[in-house]
Amino acid sequence: MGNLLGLWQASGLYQMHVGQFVMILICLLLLFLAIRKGFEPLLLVPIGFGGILANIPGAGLALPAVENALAAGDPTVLAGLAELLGLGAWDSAKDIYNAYQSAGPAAHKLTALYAAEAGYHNGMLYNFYSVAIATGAAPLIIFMGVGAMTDFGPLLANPKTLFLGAAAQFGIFATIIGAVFLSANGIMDFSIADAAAIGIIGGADGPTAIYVSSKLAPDLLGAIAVAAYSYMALVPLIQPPIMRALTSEKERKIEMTQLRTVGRREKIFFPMLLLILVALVLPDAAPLLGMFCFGNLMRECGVVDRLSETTQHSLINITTIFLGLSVGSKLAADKFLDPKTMGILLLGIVAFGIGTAMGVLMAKLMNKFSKQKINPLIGSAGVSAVPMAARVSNKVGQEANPHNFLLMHAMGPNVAGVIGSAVAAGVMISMVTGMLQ
Amino acid sequence: MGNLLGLWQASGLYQMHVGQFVMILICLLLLFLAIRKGFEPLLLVPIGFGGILANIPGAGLALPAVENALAAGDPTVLAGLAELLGLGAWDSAKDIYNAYQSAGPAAHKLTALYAAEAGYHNGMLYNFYSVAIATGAAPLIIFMGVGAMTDFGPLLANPKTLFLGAAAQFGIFATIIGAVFLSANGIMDFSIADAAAIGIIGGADGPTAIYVSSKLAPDLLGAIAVAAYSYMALVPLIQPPIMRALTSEKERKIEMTQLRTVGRREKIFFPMLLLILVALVLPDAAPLLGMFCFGNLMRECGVVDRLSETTQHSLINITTIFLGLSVGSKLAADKFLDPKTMGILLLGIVAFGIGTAMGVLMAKLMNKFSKQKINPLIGSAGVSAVPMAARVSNKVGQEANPHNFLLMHAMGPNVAGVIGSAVAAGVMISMVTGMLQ
Amino acid sequence: MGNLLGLWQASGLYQMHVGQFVMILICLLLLFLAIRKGFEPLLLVPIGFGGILANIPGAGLALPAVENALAAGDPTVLAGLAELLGLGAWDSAKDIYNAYQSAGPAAHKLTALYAAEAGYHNGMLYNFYSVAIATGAAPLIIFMGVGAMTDFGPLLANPKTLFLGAAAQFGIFATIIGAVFLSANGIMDFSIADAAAIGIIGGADGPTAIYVSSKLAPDLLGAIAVAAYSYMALVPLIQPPIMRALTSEKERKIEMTQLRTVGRREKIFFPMLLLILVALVLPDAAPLLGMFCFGNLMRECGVVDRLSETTQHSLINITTIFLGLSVGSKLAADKFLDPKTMGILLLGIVAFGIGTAMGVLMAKLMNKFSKQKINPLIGSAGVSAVPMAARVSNKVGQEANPHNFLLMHAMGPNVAGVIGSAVAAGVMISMVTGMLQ
Amino acid sequence: MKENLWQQGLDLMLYGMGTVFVFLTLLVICTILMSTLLRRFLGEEPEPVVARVDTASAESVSPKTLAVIQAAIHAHRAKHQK
Amino acid sequence: MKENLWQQGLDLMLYGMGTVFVFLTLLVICTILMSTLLRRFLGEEPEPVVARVDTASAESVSPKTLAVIQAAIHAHRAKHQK
Amino acid sequence: MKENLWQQGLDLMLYGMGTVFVFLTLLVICTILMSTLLRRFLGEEPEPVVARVDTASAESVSPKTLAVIQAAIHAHRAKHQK
Ligand code: NA
Ligand code: NA
Ligand code: NA
Repeated sequence: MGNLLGLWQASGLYQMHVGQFVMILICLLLLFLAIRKGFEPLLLVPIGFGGILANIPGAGLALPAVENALAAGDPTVLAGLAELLGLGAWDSAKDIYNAYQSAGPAAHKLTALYAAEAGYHNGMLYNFYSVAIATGAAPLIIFMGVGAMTDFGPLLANPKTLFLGAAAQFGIFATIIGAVFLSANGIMDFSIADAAAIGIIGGADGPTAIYVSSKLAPDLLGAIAVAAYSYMALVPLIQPPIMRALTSEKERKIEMTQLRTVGRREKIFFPMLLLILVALVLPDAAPLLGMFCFGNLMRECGVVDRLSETTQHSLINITTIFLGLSVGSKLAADKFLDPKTMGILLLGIVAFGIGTAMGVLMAKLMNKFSKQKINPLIGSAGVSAVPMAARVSNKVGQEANPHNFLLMHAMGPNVAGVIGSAVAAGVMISMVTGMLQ
Repeated sequence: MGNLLGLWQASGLYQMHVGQFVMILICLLLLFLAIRKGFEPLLLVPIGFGGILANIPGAGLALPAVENALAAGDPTVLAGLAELLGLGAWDSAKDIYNAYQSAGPAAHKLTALYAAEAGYHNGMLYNFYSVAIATGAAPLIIFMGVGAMTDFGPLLANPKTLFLGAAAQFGIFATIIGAVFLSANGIMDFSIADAAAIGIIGGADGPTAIYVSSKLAPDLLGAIAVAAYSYMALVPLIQPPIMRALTSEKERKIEMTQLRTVGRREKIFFPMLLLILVALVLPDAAPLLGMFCFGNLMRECGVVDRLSETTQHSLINITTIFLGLSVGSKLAADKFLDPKTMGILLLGIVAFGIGTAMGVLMAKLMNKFSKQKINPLIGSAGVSAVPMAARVSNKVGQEANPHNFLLMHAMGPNVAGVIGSAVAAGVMISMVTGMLQ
Repeated sequence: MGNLLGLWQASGLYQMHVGQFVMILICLLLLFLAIRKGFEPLLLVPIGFGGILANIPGAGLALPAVENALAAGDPTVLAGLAELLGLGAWDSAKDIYNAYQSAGPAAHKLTALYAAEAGYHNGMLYNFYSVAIATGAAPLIIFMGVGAMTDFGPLLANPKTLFLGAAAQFGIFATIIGAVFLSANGIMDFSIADAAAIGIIGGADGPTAIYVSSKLAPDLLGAIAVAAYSYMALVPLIQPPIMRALTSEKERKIEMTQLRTVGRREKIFFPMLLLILVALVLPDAAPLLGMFCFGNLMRECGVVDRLSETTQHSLINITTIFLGLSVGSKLAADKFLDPKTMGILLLGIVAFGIGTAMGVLMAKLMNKFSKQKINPLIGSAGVSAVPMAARVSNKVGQEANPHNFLLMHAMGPNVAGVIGSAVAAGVMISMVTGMLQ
Repeated sequence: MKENLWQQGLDLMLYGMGTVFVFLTLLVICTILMSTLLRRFLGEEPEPVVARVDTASAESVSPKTLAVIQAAIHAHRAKHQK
Repeated sequence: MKENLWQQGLDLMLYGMGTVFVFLTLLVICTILMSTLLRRFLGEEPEPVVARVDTASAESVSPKTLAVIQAAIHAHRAKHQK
Repeated sequence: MKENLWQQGLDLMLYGMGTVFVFLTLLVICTILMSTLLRRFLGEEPEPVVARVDTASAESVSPKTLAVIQAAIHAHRAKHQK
């Protein structure tokens, strides 16, 4: 009888909190959007699935051993953990949980050892997160893969489009101010690190967003990644109205001359040049841009095709699977179902909008000073969201002028946007770390 | 001269124990069976080779740094380790070894640091084991790959065959009772955790068996994995006599109507449904079945084919190599050459037999209550051993009736058996962990 | 204003040391050689790129958290580290650095925890190095891949060529004496471990060289790997003059009879035989030769083609990328720009020369005792440098006699050289470890 | 202790086997329900498998393979037309 | 504290956006310089892309694929000649 | 200390080179023995390599590749027959 009761008490239905139920529904929605609507499925399928796993009641897949011990609630173990965290033995599990959250690496190590001694284990997704994201490895490897898949030809044919990629990053920084505003007015409670991590959604670049939030605001990582990928998928809905509002019919009709062909040597030298510039000017962006340039050099140099091939296929695919599941581990109810998430989603879409607008406006500004006119519609591609944003530029362009083929022209600012947000990420991590110390 | 003597004393011949010699012969036999007889070569080639490596005298490839230090026998180091393990400095290496084996994670960490300080290292296979199996990662990744390779079509076309997969799991639980019997009568010395781990051999599913025994009885893992894979390879010998004994000629001749085609949507919804059921009813099975469903969803959803492709090829192959070598590390003589291994091999084959019988009998029982008759020969496929057991059903069926094509019908219970043993694994890990605490 | 100054002080130009600048130039040279001149590009592209990353001023990508904390120079943190390392709080960062370098694993663990507590992180490349090389995993996996790519057919058709592979390893040991000579005369300051690690360059085998130096002289790993791969690329320049000088025109014209075809069974048994011999005679070579034989068995046994395929492609490519970047992390200026590097480069080329010469001379010696004459030009292939050295033998042979096809004949000593240097590596690691304890 | 082991073993068997059956029975019911609902409300899918395979193969055959095949076809045609 | 947050946010925006623009401006200058120098001193490359693709495809199609294709061609020819 | 280094170096050379030679000599002997025994007791293998390649290629060419090739052949035949 005791066993039957035990089984029922061990069942998910008995243990489920409302939050977990809601999160499972949200994750099912993500899977629906990914599978039926094609919302960035390569990431959102693993993220959504990981999110469901993270919210299975009683399984603790996304929790470290210490939190699993707290959930089990054995009084002796609780007392032991409380002591290690400098609390009294009579403190509640909630207090111990809070103390654990705010403790440093040393206390984490000690309590983890104690929990292991008591027979508790890290959940599977927690382990994946520790290896893939907490070390920074997975986003960097993805970035290397993206580098190996990127053709800088259009950018090299028209380097001025880098300015469009720069301007569109204003979405990032405007969003930081937005987060500060919400916080200063007591609507939300974002720290400066939170604000910076939220801002990076405006970079419209998944691995960059995950990398930055894993460094600055790991608790918000789930919401930030979901926002970033969802809005990237929504680019065809978000951008066109803004693009049309800011341009005249005549501007949208501007035809651009065909791009010159770019030699192989230029393509080999470019990642080296970018790396050297990073080394000289901006060491803080070295991990992201370094891996990006490395991937691109493998692609272009022509002598390591087998490495480049593997980077673009097996390696990036394997990493994507574990990155996605690990991000999913941050969709646990107690972290995601927070008013902050609403703020993040709201600020994220504002960031996309502002980035789009600034890209278009910068293109119009450049047209004031340059003889060779550029179609301002390619400015919106500066937010990144490769290659979706470039396709949107092309589509809106063809609506105005069916003979207008903007796709290749828009690829320039599109990849420039990747560089731009990686630069922004480097600056922000460095500045925020400095502010916190 | 001292050096020549040293070289001779460093040679394998000088250091070899009889046990190591015997284990090397056993591993060569495994390799022979795998290569010449086709016994599950994908696993048994790495396992057999890893087993030889683990038994190379003096190399300590399968040992942690502490055991390598014990084997080296430096008195100062021994004394230091003894002190850390709470023994007196005059205790023998054997005593220290035993104390180390029964010590908890904290003592392991401390002694490992001490051994590292003294210049000893973990063996290569020990490192592989720590990363691949002790974390649970490799079996789970393999399970994800198996999910990505599984077509649930036949099961969806005839869901009742799930009952066959359920019945065949009785082999698992009957074996537990068998192990308890041996232990209660003093013939062997199995704990309840050992018994559960041995029982899982009856699940006829390699990664599940490895996962369960890594959690419940790591010392028996080598024998359990070898038994599981060997008997899976022997399914064409083990099953037919039992199948024939339990069925009449008439029953074996039953022809089954062709399966209906199963739509893509059903195939997408099924892994989700299974996952939700696991979440609601059986959180303990979440790691295994979660990864299985994730793999299957990637396969069926149609929007992440590149991830599914990699999961089915590079990722599962890489994982298989390291899983196999890691299992091999548990074939070290002192662990494998134990009376328990004989018990495990004996109980394992009993488990296969009982599982087969129960599957067939369940099919006969279902025929009593259902108008649409099923050929009881497909019941034996419920043990798993995908796809061998289904092929055996087909072959025995064709012997009785050459027009009988049971293969697709047998695939239903076959994959049901995988789900069934994963469920059993979840229940057992949870219950046994509860019993031990 | 303070922020602008901060940004300038954070820039690479402000922080760059001359050494880092020089190292970046050297790495650019390596990339040039790899890309334009085809110098072992699969390794030298990642190594060169990793080297640039390691020398980006202020980024600390190749440094552990403790060294990053030292570089930051916060007085409180310095005092804390000094105390943990047994120094006074007033010791300089330089003193603390030196104490850290010479401290053992326990002190490293403690200080790492302290640095993490203070908010410092390991650099990306440092993490790659820890996982890929410090554990020994990456070179061993590469060796497994090389095994899976090696055809022992030519060696089996003419086993005597193993002697050529043995003789060419004299380059290794002569170089050790060279290093001892430089050290004994005060020209350099090499320990016996350094000397052994430098000697292994003469093995002309990249993963073996990296494996040995990671065990015996991690600080020299960068220079040793660069030397090994560069000289392997230079084999077509280094070897021919030596080969011509030591052979007469008549000897170079010797035609060799076509090799007999080697059956599949012999190819399956050979890796097993080699493994058994290693187990009985030379346990110290077990990791390297074990993985090599495992790869080769997977290739030849014919029943695990999918594992062999993955080993030869995805797995070895992924490992190569991280191995290369990790080696690059050892090209940090303070380790590479050392008089020792000059010594290593000098000794390395001597090692190649002596190995070449001994291979040729051994072939001539064998001709004195054997009826079936061998062309001494294939002796030079005994240094390894697969398949470059075998091609050089063929080319020099055809210069003397256009009807002379030595390629397949030279493949025998070529792969024998791989086995020979792995044996030498095993002996040296074991002996040197014994000498140091 | 020995009785304890028997007790534990029997517990494992009863509750374990019970859970397996209950879970798979639930799964049978839910699966039939799911299939019925899907087929009733969303209609039949005409030959979904074939459509799927086509997409997949078109997608995952690399341009290089296609190029080689085309080259082979051309080469063959050229030879053939001689 | 709140003023502090405003201050930090504005700092981030100004110096962050500034760095992005300065860095990308530098990159534009250096890229144009690089392209000019490369084209002036090393000359134009005639159709480098095409050449590249050929090498790549020839390199990475496995002998097995080629064998299968040849087999297919042979089979086809055999059938065709009947 | 310096004499010690010389001693260590010479030791390494003598015992190291010795081991390499002894080991490879053993390997030569065992290999010849193995080949002889295999060929005597198990007989010659007729053209084992060719057989091997066939199996391998048949095994590892994916159904998709085959499908594409067949499609190509069909397409070619269709064109050709016009
Ligand atoms: Na961006
Ligand atoms: Na099963
Ligand atoms: Na060698």
